[in-house]
Amino acid sequence: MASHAAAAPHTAGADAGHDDGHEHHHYTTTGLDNRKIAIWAFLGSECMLFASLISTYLIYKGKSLVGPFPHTEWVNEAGKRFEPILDIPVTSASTAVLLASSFAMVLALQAVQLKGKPIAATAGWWERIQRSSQFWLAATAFLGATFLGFQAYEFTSFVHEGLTIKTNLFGSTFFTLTGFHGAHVTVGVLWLMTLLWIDRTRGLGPKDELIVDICALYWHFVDVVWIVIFTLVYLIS
Amino acid sequence: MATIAAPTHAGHAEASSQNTGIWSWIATTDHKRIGTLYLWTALFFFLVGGLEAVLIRTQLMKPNMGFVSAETYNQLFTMHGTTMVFLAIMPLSAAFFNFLIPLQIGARDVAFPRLNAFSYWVYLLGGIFLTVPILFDVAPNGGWFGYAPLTTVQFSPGHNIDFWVIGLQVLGVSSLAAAFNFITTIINMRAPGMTLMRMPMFTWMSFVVQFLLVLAFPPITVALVFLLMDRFFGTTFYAIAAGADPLLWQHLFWVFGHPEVYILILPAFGLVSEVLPTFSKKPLFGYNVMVYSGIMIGFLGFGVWAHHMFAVGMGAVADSIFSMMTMLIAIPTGVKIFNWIATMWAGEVRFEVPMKFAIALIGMFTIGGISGVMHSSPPADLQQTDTYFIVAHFHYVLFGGSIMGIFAGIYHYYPKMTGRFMDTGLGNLHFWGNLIGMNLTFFPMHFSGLYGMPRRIYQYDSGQGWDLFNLMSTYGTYLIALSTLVFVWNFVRSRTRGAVAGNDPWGAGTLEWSIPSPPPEYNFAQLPEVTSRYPLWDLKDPSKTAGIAHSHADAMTITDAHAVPVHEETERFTAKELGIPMPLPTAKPLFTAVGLMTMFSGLLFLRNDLFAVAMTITIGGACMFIGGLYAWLTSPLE
Amino acid sequence: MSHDAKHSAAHGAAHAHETHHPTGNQYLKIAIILTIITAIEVWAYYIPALVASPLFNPALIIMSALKFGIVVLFYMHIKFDHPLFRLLFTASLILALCTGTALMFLFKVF
Amino acid sequence: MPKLRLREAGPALLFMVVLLTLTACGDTVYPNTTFTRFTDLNSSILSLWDRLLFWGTIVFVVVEAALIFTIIRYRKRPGGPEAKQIHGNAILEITWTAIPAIILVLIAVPTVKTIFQTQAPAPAGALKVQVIGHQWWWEFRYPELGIVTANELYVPVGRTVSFELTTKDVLHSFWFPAMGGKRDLITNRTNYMWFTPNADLGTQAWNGFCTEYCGSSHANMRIRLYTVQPDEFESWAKHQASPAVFNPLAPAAPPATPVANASNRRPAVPAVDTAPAQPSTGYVFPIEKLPAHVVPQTPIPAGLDFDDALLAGGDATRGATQGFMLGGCIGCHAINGVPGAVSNIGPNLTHVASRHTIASGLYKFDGPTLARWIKNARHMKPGVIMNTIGRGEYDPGMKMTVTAGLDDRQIADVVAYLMSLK
Ligand code: HEA
Ligand code: HEA
Ligand code: HEC
Ligand code: CUA
Ligand SMILES: [Cu+2]
Repeated sequence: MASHAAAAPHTAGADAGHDDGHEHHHYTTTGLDNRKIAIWAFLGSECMLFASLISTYLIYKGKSLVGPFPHTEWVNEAGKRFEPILDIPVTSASTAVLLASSFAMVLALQAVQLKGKPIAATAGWWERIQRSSQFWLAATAFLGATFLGFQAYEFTSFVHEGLTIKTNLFGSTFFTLTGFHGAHVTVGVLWLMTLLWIDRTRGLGPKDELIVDICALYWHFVDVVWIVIFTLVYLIS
Repeated sequence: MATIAAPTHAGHAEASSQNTGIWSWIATTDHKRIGTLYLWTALFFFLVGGLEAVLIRTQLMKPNMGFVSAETYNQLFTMHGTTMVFLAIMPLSAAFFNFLIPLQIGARDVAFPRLNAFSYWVYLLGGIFLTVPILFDVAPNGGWFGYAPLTTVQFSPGHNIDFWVIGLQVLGVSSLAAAFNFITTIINMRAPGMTLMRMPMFTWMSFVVQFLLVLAFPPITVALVFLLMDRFFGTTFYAIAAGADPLLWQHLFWVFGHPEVYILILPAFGLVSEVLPTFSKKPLFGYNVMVYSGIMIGFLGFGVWAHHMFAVGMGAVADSIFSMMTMLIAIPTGVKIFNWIATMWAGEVRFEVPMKFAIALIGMFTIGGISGVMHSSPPADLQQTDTYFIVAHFHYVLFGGSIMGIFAGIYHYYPKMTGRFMDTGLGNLHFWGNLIGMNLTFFPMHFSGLYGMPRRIYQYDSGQGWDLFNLMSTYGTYLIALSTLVFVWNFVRSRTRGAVAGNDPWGAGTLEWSIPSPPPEYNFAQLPEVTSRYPLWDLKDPSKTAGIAHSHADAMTITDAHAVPVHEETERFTAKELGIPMPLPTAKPLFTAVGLMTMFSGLLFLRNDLFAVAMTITIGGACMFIGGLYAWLTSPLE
Repeated sequence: MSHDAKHSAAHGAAHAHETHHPTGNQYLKIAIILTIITAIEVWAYYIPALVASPLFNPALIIMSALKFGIVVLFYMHIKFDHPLFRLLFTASLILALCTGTALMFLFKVF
Repeated sequence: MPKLRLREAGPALLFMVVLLTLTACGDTVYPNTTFTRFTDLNSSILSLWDRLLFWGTIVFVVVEAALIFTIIRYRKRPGGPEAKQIHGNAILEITWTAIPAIILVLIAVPTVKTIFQTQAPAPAGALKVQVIGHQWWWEFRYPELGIVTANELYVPVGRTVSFELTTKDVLHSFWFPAMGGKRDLITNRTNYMWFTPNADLGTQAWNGFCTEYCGSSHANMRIRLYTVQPDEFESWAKHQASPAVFNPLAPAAPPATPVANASNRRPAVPAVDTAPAQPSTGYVFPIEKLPAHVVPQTPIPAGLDFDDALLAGGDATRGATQGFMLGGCIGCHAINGVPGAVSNIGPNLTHVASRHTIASGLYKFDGPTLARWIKNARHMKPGVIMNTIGRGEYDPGMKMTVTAGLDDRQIADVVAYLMSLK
């Protein structure tokens, strides 16, 4: 503590928090940034949110009175036949896209951290491109948007096949669960685009590590939720 | 708070323009002002909820009374429960979180001052949204836990439940935002030397509560989203024709609902843990165990929710497990009760008004706790559930616990908040009225319940054996109401007329008492360095704290006054004079909150087939919300 | 939260503990592993004999948990970051898992 | 400080009163008391309760006594001793962790035992009763006996009754305080509960309640239970299972259009059984034996006028052939033996006159009340589905005045008809 007292003498002002990208070095108890603690608490809370949503989906699974169903065929009174509605190949592709976006995201953060560090003259394209935060931010946002495109496609094709949010318990729980996830992805894409915009206007550097890191944590969390949804909703029947 | 500053602080006028006028309140980002706003708003809602209780009790005074209609009665008890829980006690606790936590841990403000303002405005708007409908007889009427399928459009076609589901959803946003804020504040904004095991007990209990909030609100958010989607977009989560299972709502609600009751009680426990040592002139007995038991209560609180559902037929195994988990909670709670008594043991117990309320909490909460344990035995609970015996239980813990604790806190911290004491005579009147009134009101309910009176009934026949108990309850309520009016008078009047209080009017030991009352906007002119759990006692009466750990070598020699790093601050300067950067005032959080509320209220029109109107309002609100958020995040804090 | 207490005493420079991040190539390897696991999952889904096996569901859940863990540990660098974050997240996650599992038991999902 | 003593003694005194009243347990003063041993179920519960009360009282007394003692003994006195700076005491703290834990074990063990005992499957040979909740009335079916009735339940003493609980709409809960714990009726689920009224219980009437909030008239969803002797039950059941016995009191009713067979799909006209009825109408709980607390006392709301003089002239046959049709009653109420009257939106009226209450125990069963009920049920019981039928009456549900319905004379006819459905 003595060292602290020397570093931050008993002056005022050193401990008000900040919820923006302001550049004071405020005293904090743990030496960590407030925003990073808050985002982790937030992600903890999100665990409960998605646990509730996913449990509901599983609880209602197989309880729908009428089809279409996720994994089994169904014939309605009019004799119309419905295939099992989940489209595994398409969703596998979108899952891969989202996983790839997480990869792009870590590289974006790395690029921001490394900005300004000298790079060896012998570095190949892979080393060089690793230094482009704009590229990776754009790639992440693009992959995220692609995932959303897949989801939009999936939703519309379900509606065409006769499954809406009102049709049965499966429809309600499925659309709400994946819709919630999709909404999270949408927020993430907007967030990434904002970062990209900042990067293009004033450039992101190591001092901005934190704001990119927070976005990255959120993004990976959204990815991780999808990993669970993909297995529990799509693959397990 | 300059308007109410006591004259002794005239030394340095707080001359900055932000300090007066309505705008200074609208744009405030100061945790103390936000705390004050919370306090006033929540007290107002407490009166509203109380008034609803008075009407309820008047209707139940006699058999087949006919004072209000069935429909009105159903709205009254729904709104009474909802108001008391979400608009009175939780925000009253939030008032203390806001006002006290930064002061107790030696911080300038909370971690995110503008988010804090946002939480308050969302709460205010949500509260108004939820309360106004009762003036038009369209208030929510599904009970405070709104069991499906009664709350679906099929059985509640009016707008009543719409207000409830939207209102609670919005209030949830407020609570969650505040909780992230306080978690961060407590972890990261503690003054040097304020280790976790030196935090004042109120801060500790609040810390636990923030985690309960963060983890318990998501399930109810999900449950409410389902209901909202059912009501506005025709999904089938609770639609009986689609084969929905009503227990889904019940489980999701109570996964939230039981931690919620500890959200309601732990801050009160924290407050009395500040009051009891102060007025016994002794440190809290068994501090560590008090911390652990608080954490334990919070933790166990997540594993007992289904004790509200013993009558739904979960099966013998589930009943047994939830029963035993519930009983376990009595152990850490009992530890608290006994440690409080031990805190007073061998002390010098001064019966100031806050102390009276704190002692009453111990006595009254225990009664509620014991009846709680009686419910925790499922076969016995089957005779109790949904009767007035339950109503007796939860009013003993809520009124005898939360409310008593909060009043202890209000009388205790009023001098810190305003610089003046509340009147003791009136305070005593309030106390005795409350104590006698609550026992007269709620004790007979044990009997009416066990003698067969169901809850939530707007009328009953005579000759059922309940008449006398109900009459007593009603008179008790009138007594509480009268004494509450005394409190209101005292509270309002003392702001300008109360006796002037100094920094440390009660001889307390924690940091908040080392600075002037009311505290200057920057709280601490110097960052305090904390040496023990009771830094101020270290300073003023080291013998009191000699027995507890002081981890600093240099502070071990407590008797050497120069080694004590906490300074009692007596003079007030402006932040500018001291060169302390303060968060700028801004109305952007308010603007953003209005956007959020508008966005949700647009939904109401969906059910009147006014699609275009609904979309306009919702999208307009969403734009306002996003725009406000954006403007807020891109403008500098200080 | 005891690390936290330790930390408050021991902290110095703010970001001292964020040193051993993986490099870009390591991230690439992680991405490949994740993709391979996903591929195995999908492949297994199309083999009726595997789907019929009682081990199918547990195996899928384990694989998905593995992916979950990898992303959280490395991409979210919880492995290298302040222990406080690990505590905040894992405690919530465990509670969420327990609650979800309990709910499913109560509704006889399994 | 005597004031303090008084403060803490108040609840303590009241608690003593609990104990006293519990042992005194007069069921005339507290007719709906839960402290009975009239069934096996409630005997188990009460034994558990006694234990809870015992330990609860001990904890209460210990805590409150310690509290009062402490604040009196250690109150600040001028010249009194200084506060002793005690920070904790591990042994004490372990003690007051351990003792409650032991008490809880003593509670938990019998609790779990009782849970398994009371939730076991009902013993073989139990009388099956299906309980179906409706907003806001109870439908009772005895599937083995072919009985459908409403709001008043007959069970023989000495035999286990096994309830199968379901609901048509929202949640309700089924409870007789004197018989034992309640069970919820849950949409899309079936619940079970059973108890055995003691064989020596005697022919008695009990109150029951809906205890899950179920909307506007939740308070008005009451139940009557009659525990009767086995032979009485037999007689009651036999009669209830028979179709409606319509025995017009007016001697010479014009013969109604003869109905050839029940499958006749013409607009339903009640089959008027003009043949001499069975001499006996079966056992009914004698009205004069009803204790006061079982007799509904709800006052009929003001503003609902009916000329009671008309009742004397009510013509049951006309009520059956005209009023019951015109009033639309047939759309909601079943009367066994009356073709077309098969709906169960409302209570089954086959033997409605054998009941002592209407509207789920809210009102007495008598002519004037029935007349007003038919005239404007929604005025008498908030929110009911049964619409307002009296011509010129304001229907609070539809928020409009009825123009088509029945006039008072027609209502009197219907009342006469219903009164004859013994
Ligand atoms: C502040 C709020 C609060 C608190 C703290 C509690 C605390 C407890 N509650 Fe309560 N409860 C409510 C608020 C609260 N409750 C509400 C609002 C409802 C009704 C909701 C509704 O239906 O509307 C409810 C309903 C409720 C039920 C459901 C009843 C039903 O509907 O059928 C149950 C069942 O187990 C229960 C149990 C308990 C228990 C065991 C505790 C324990 O935590 C109590 C522990 C404390 C003690 C036991 C006293 C001190 C201990 C000692 C002195 C040690 C020695 C003691 C023993 C060995 C017994 N409560
Ligand atoms: C948080 C806590 C809380 C508090 C403090 C109270 C306080 C009171 N409650 Fe509360 N109550 C609940 C929470 C609370 N209640 C809940 C959760 C329910 C369940 C709801 C449900 O079933 O859905 C309930 C249900 C409930 C019922 C059961 C209703 C029913 O089942 O039909 C009753 C009946 O007597 C009752 C009575 C009272 C009384 C008399 C008070 C008294 O303490 C109130 C004291 C009175 C005042 C404080 C008002 C004084 C002021 C004025 C009169 C002046 C007004 C002036 C202005 C506005 C300017 N409450
Ligand atoms: C729209 C449906 C509906 C119609 C039409 C209707 N009823 Fe009802 N009736 C009900 C319902 C529902 C109840 C139960 C109300 C309650 O107790 O909450 C009821 C209750 C009654 C009761 C009380 C039964 C009991 O045992 O409690 C009587 C008697 C009765 N109706 C007679 C009539 C007569 C006579 C008519 C026609 C003139 C009629 N009803 C038309 C639905 C209807
Ligand atoms: Cu049915 Cu309450
Ligand atoms: Cu609970």
